[in-house]
Amino acid sequence: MKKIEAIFREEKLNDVKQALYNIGVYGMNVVEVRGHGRQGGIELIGRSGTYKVDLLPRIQMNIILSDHNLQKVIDTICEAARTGNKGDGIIFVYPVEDVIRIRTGERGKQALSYEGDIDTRKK
Amino acid sequence: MKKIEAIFREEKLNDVKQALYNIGVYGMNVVEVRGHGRQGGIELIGRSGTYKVDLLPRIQMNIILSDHNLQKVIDTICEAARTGNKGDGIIFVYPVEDVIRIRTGERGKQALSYEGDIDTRKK
Amino acid sequence: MKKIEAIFREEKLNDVKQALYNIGVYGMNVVEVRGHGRQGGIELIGRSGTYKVDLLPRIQMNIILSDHNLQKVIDTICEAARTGNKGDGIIFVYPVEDVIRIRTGERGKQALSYEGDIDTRKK
Amino acid sequence: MNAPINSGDTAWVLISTALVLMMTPALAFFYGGMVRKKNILSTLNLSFVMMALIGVQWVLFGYSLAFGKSQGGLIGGLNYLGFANVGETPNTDYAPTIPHLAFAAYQMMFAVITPALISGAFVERVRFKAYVIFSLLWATLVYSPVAHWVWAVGGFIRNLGALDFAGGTVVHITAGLSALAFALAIRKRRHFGNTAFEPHNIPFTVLGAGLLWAGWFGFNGGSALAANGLAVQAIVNSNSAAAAAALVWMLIAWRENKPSVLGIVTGAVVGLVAITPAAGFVTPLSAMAIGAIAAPISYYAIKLRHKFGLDESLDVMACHGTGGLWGAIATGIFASKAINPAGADGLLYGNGQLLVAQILGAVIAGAFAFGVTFTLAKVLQATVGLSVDERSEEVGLDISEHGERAYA
Amino acid sequence: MNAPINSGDTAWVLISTALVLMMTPALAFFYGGMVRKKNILSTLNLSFVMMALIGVQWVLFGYSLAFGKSQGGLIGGLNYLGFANVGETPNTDYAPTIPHLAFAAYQMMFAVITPALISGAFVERVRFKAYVIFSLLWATLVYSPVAHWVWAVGGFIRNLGALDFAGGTVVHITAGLSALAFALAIRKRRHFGNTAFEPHNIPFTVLGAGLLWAGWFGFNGGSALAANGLAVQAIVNSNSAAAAAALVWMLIAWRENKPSVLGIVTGAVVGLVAITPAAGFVTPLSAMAIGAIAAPISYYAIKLRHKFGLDESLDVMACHGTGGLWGAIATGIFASKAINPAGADGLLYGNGQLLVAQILGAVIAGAFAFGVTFTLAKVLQATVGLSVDERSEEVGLDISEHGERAYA
Amino acid sequence: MNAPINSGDTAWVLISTALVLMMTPALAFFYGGMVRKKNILSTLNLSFVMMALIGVQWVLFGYSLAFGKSQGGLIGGLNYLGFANVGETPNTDYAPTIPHLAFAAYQMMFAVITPALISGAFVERVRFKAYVIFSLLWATLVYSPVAHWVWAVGGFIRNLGALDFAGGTVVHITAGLSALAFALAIRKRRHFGNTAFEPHNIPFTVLGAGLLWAGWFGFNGGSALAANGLAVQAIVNSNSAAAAAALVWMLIAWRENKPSVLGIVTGAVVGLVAITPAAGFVTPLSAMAIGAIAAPISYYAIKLRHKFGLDESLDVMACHGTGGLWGAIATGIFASKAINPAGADGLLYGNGQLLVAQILGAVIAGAFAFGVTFTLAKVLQATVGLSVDERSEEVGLDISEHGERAYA
Ligand SMILES: Nc1ncnc2c1ncn2[C@@H]1O[C@H](COP(=O)(O)OP(=O)(O)O)[C@@H](O)[C@H]1O
Ligand SMILES: Nc1ncnc2c1ncn2[C@@H]1O[C@H](COP(=O)(O)OP(=O)(O)O)[C@@H](O)[C@H]1O
Ligand SMILES: Nc1ncnc2c1ncn2[C@@H]1O[C@H](COP(=O)(O)OP(=O)(O)O)[C@@H](O)[C@H]1O
Repeated sequence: MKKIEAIFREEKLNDVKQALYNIGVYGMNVVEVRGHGRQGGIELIGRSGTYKVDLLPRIQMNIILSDHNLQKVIDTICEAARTGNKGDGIIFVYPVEDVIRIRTGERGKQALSYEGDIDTRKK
Repeated sequence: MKKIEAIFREEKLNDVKQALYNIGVYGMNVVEVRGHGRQGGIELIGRSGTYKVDLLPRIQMNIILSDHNLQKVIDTICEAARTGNKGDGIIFVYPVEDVIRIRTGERGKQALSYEGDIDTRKK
Repeated sequence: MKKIEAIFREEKLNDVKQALYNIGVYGMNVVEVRGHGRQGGIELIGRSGTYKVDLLPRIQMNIILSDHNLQKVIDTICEAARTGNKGDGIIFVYPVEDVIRIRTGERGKQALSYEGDIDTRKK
Repeated sequence: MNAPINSGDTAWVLISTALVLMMTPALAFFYGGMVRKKNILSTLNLSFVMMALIGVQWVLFGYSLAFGKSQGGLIGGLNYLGFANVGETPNTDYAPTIPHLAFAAYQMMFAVITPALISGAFVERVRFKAYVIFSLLWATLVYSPVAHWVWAVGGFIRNLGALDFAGGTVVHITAGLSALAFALAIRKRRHFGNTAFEPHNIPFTVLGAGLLWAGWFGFNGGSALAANGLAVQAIVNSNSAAAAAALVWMLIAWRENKPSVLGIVTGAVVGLVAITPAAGFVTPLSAMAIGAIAAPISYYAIKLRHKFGLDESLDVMACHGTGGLWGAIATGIFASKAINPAGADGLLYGNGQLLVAQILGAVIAGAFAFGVTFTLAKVLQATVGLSVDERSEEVGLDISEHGERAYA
Repeated sequence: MNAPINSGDTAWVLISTALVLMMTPALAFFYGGMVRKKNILSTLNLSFVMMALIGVQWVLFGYSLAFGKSQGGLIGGLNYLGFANVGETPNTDYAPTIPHLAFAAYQMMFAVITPALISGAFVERVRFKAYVIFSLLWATLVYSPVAHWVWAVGGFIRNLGALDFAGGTVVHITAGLSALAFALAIRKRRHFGNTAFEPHNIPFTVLGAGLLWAGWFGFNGGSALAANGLAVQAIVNSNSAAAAAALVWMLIAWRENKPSVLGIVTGAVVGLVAITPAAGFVTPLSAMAIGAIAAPISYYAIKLRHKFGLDESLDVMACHGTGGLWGAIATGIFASKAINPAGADGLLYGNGQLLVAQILGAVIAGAFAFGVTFTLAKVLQATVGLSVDERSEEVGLDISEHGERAYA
Repeated sequence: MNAPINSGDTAWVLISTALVLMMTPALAFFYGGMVRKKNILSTLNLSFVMMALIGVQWVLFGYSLAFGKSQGGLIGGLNYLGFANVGETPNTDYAPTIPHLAFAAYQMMFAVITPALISGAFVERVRFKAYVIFSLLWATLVYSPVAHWVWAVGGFIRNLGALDFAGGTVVHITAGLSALAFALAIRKRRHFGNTAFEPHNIPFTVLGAGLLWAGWFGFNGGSALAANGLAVQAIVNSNSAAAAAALVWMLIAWRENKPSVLGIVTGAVVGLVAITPAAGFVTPLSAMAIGAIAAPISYYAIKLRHKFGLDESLDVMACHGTGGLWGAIATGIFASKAINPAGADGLLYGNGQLLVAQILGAVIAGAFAFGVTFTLAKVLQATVGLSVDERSEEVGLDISEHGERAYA
């Protein structure tokens, strides 16, 4: 099992979420972060004149998933989140050792299955 | 050392935190996330009629701890966070390579000890 | 590649960020968390008298970086974030399996390079 | 010989002017709470900037077009351009006991808030430039004429015998119908219909509603143009209608599901809208009935709008348009000469003619506002463009139109 | 022969009516800032909905029960049901220079805010349905009678010679004691005592306090029912007491620790509460003394409440109850006929009788409010249920009672 | 023989008093929105606490020093200490138709808001203790004297023939120059110049601006001290200047880049500042010109301040100082006896003398305020300390000075 941490533009949240639902990925959570990368910052307008801000709002989406779905999900996110301008963001992949459903006590891959999800569909 | 990422209902924060203190787990941090899983979403009431929201507020609690405390902490969280309804949440376990206390420079397990904590109590 | 998760005092964000820019570390993102550790909590003042809060605001800064920069970044953060009082925070290090730039599709170390960054400078 | 100025009446009209002025920022928050975080400044500004834009327009020529010497009942003359001849002496046609300037200033606040009301139709995607041009033209081509028709001596709707105490037709019907027209002309928001647009700060909406309620005492009470019994009537009626409408809205929602706070405060505003034309002509119990009936009308009008898949985003038509129409009709039913001898009796008091005049006036004003607005919107769409591009919309208007972030 | 209507007095009472109306949303924010995020809409609504509920109740029968023809000094008759006979002619018993309707409308705003004040006792867990029923009954069974006793011609507490300029007893003592009674009847919030309930938005509380302070000029100043010297006295006294109380509160807190902003604004409100009954009877320097003394009383009353482990959540008793009681007593001490010949001299001016009447009036009203409220609460507990279940409480009342989230 | 009290005038001055009181919390939010989250309560309080502190100071001696019997044109005597001799009878020197106490209360609100205005210069680092001492001394050593010079019978600037209708010099110039002086004395905020200090809640600033605009109708309109034509003039002029300034500010910003909402609302406030001294002396069209010219002056003054690297944090000098200076000069240019016979003609009407008096008055008041403030600040720096230590600043003043967090 892997964890995907995808960091992308706030305004892409709807598009990315929808693209993931479309391929049957339902388990996810998101948090608002502020980040800095190749895009240095942006100019905002004040009372008079501008000022520069270097930490920009981004969405971090976390998805824990089975190894075999990894590439497809990465591709899907990249496609949905890309604008082509600096600041589109970045995806990190981490190893996951275990998963436990609080409600059911399911563990491992079993815990990562959702009704009508990507794995069900394949069948 | 492991990292636990427990995602559960906002309203359970107090209960989970208290349960962890009770067994001597003091190091933790929490962040508010919005998630989607087996629980599809909820209906909210607008001016007139309802609308559906599919990202629901959850607490993500992060605990870095020694391997031997892992199971006990997972069990404690599961018990305190469970309501039995869809949406109770999920726990992820990750490997941790190192820990450094900023103030003291302690590293590794040493850095994860707290006064009166679960390990002290065992003795 | 590694992930650094540094948790420190809110008010140190500017100092830490600046210290990292100074050594050529540009890729990062931050999120506001609330944490509990050796520092038990703080007293706040209410209408009349005080009350105790045990989850304190902290910044969590996430940096994904190449292994060879790990120690330097840890040292830089420790120095910039330390006040010497309880509650200074803690740094966690995790393994990272992969990195993908959404915009360019770059992967791995390549994806972690920034104009004028720590690695360019070394040369 | 000049009529003498009455200090009590003047004090009342001045403070009413301040109250109605305050309604524009109040509206800004009422609307602003309902949009997404990335559009809050833009939405606040769509209201706020009207205080600037119409604040200038009204003095320069807006007032003259509305209340200048009537040109055949259709439009005011140019005799008050730049507030020329608008001085400390009363204008006995409208307010014989206060300075003419006080009347003009009080009326200004109505001209300011009306285009702001319309802005609810197209928040979160409108191009700011198009909005500035639109509202300037709208104030000139719709507001001033309709105000003339309904309120000015010689105005042709006034001459029909139609009553509009405080702007049910002039303000709310024109705003509602224009909102509808604009919404039909502008594209929907991205993801409209698929994704819920959750209000980002309902307390702001409650704050706005609270201030609107208080401000409405100036809106309706001040329309008596004197601190007299009629002003008191108008205030009591306004409060009664608001209270009844909020209660009924709450009960409808409760029966269906749960009573949302957003619904309760919307109900109050709808009640205030509906009583506006009638405020100085009916009894408190009639006012309660008017408010109580307004609630389901707007409640189901919102549902209908959703059904049609129309992105008239903050339901200006459902709240102000239908609320105003019902108010116009209700005035034709409940008005009583016992309350205001300068008014007329309604259907309930045996006179059906008023109702006919009310409907006629409302329909003419509404149709005119709809037509001009739709035309204006289409022309602007073809020229400067009505809405921002989709990427700017996704980023949010605060950043894309104003270069700002509301919260840090 | 009718007394003539004075336009200045009418203007003043009308604007005071608007100011006091605005105090209810102001209170909503004052309270709302102090609760947790998940209960903000619920808390705002507990105040806001009173504008709707009592806005209807007062017109239908509340006013008549309070100010109708006295039935043996205990309750008003039914002669003003539905505002019948409440018209543009003055009611010379109460306000000889303004329309009777203006007096009735002004009084309405007091009836609206009083049950809203009580809501601070049980926020974050009360069942909305129980609250609606409770407040309707409370307004009818407690507010109207006590208003009658204290203010109506023939009212038995008034006949005792007790003074209450603007509602120290009628509003604040009844609200405070009822809050205490309700808190004793309803269960505590989960985790109360173990976990801190941090205020989620103190700026909202500051906003509320700021608007309350301004609104209080209408509350106390308007109680002169004319734009005269007495109104000015009341305003100056109100401001002086608020200022002194806020300052003293700040100093106490500073000596103990640090001066919290929440404390400073609370001090201001407590000063305004304490001066309410005395506002039209004392000098500005006496007003300062009254405010200055009110601060420590409430400050330590809050501490005491914590000590007792009582979850009277927003300290209505400590702020309004004890503030009101002290105000009643202070009126008995500091009142001076030199300021208001229609009043009486207090202890300081050599007359001990007033103090006795003041205490008697306060105790009777407080005990009555306490008793009826406790009974009502217990009956509601046994029937519809006073509080939501614990799970709903943890989820938050915004979601569980209204199906809404305040912020997105 | 006493002049009779006019109820309409009294009502107007009382409600203006409430409006100006409300401006202090409005200012709190105007400023509070622009600071960082960790300093919001501190910033709100810097304004709010003036209602407490100066509310007491003014009654005890502030008013007497300002409007007591003139001691050689320099300062008022002690005849009004503790509001002695300030009663219900009019003070015919200033306001012959309202109770003297109403005049004193109305004036109080100006004394309250002026030090609050200054606080914008040193938010986010000032030591609260130093601020309390400073503002008490400032009110006594700067505000009361300057108010005396400009407004009191016998005041030496008044005797120069300088006009200041509603406080352009007394309030805005003194506040602006004092802000400048204080900013030169106190250290900058940490990271100033390197890091952007993003406003944390611009909607709060918009809310503040909206309430300030409405409140200014009391500020300028109330300064007529009667509900007459002059009050109306002042209100129309205020609105016209605010509207024009906001529009022009928007256009300048738009040409440069994008029109920020923060800029638009700042423009409105600057327009209101600039018209303040002239409000009762000029025509609406002149008022528009005054506002329109004020916008670029302040706009570029802010840029200049940034260039100098001066941490006068919220631009009190650029907005109130230069706005006030321009207003004083503009009064010397645009004033017309046709509008106010009690005034004088300005340059445009062929009289150059007024302009000289205006400049003289402004310069004297400004220099005095600057000098005293700088001295006070330096003395406080050497004794209690002007600013908190850097660690406390980084933690934020809410926690370090008040032990609170605004949001949870
Ligand atoms: N090395 C990194 N560690 C952590 N987060 C990063 C890193 N690099 C980039 N990010 C995150 O990704 C976001 C976008 O990165 P950026 O380099 O600006 O995009 P792009 O690759 O399109 O130029 C940043 O704002 C930050 O949140
Ligand atoms: N695969 C996943 N990756 C990341 N977060 C997840 C995943 N699955 C669930 N979550 C998180 O857990 C929360 C609860 O999950 P859900 O499936 O609704 O609970 P339950 O198992 O009780 O039905 C979600 O809202 C989301 O935040
Ligand atoms: N075991 C842990 N797991 C997760 N987060 C932790 C852990 N220990 C500490 N933290 C985080 O670090 C912050 C500072 O820790 P604390 O122990 O108070 O600092 P110090 O080491 O200076 O005493 C905490 O508020 C919390 O956010």
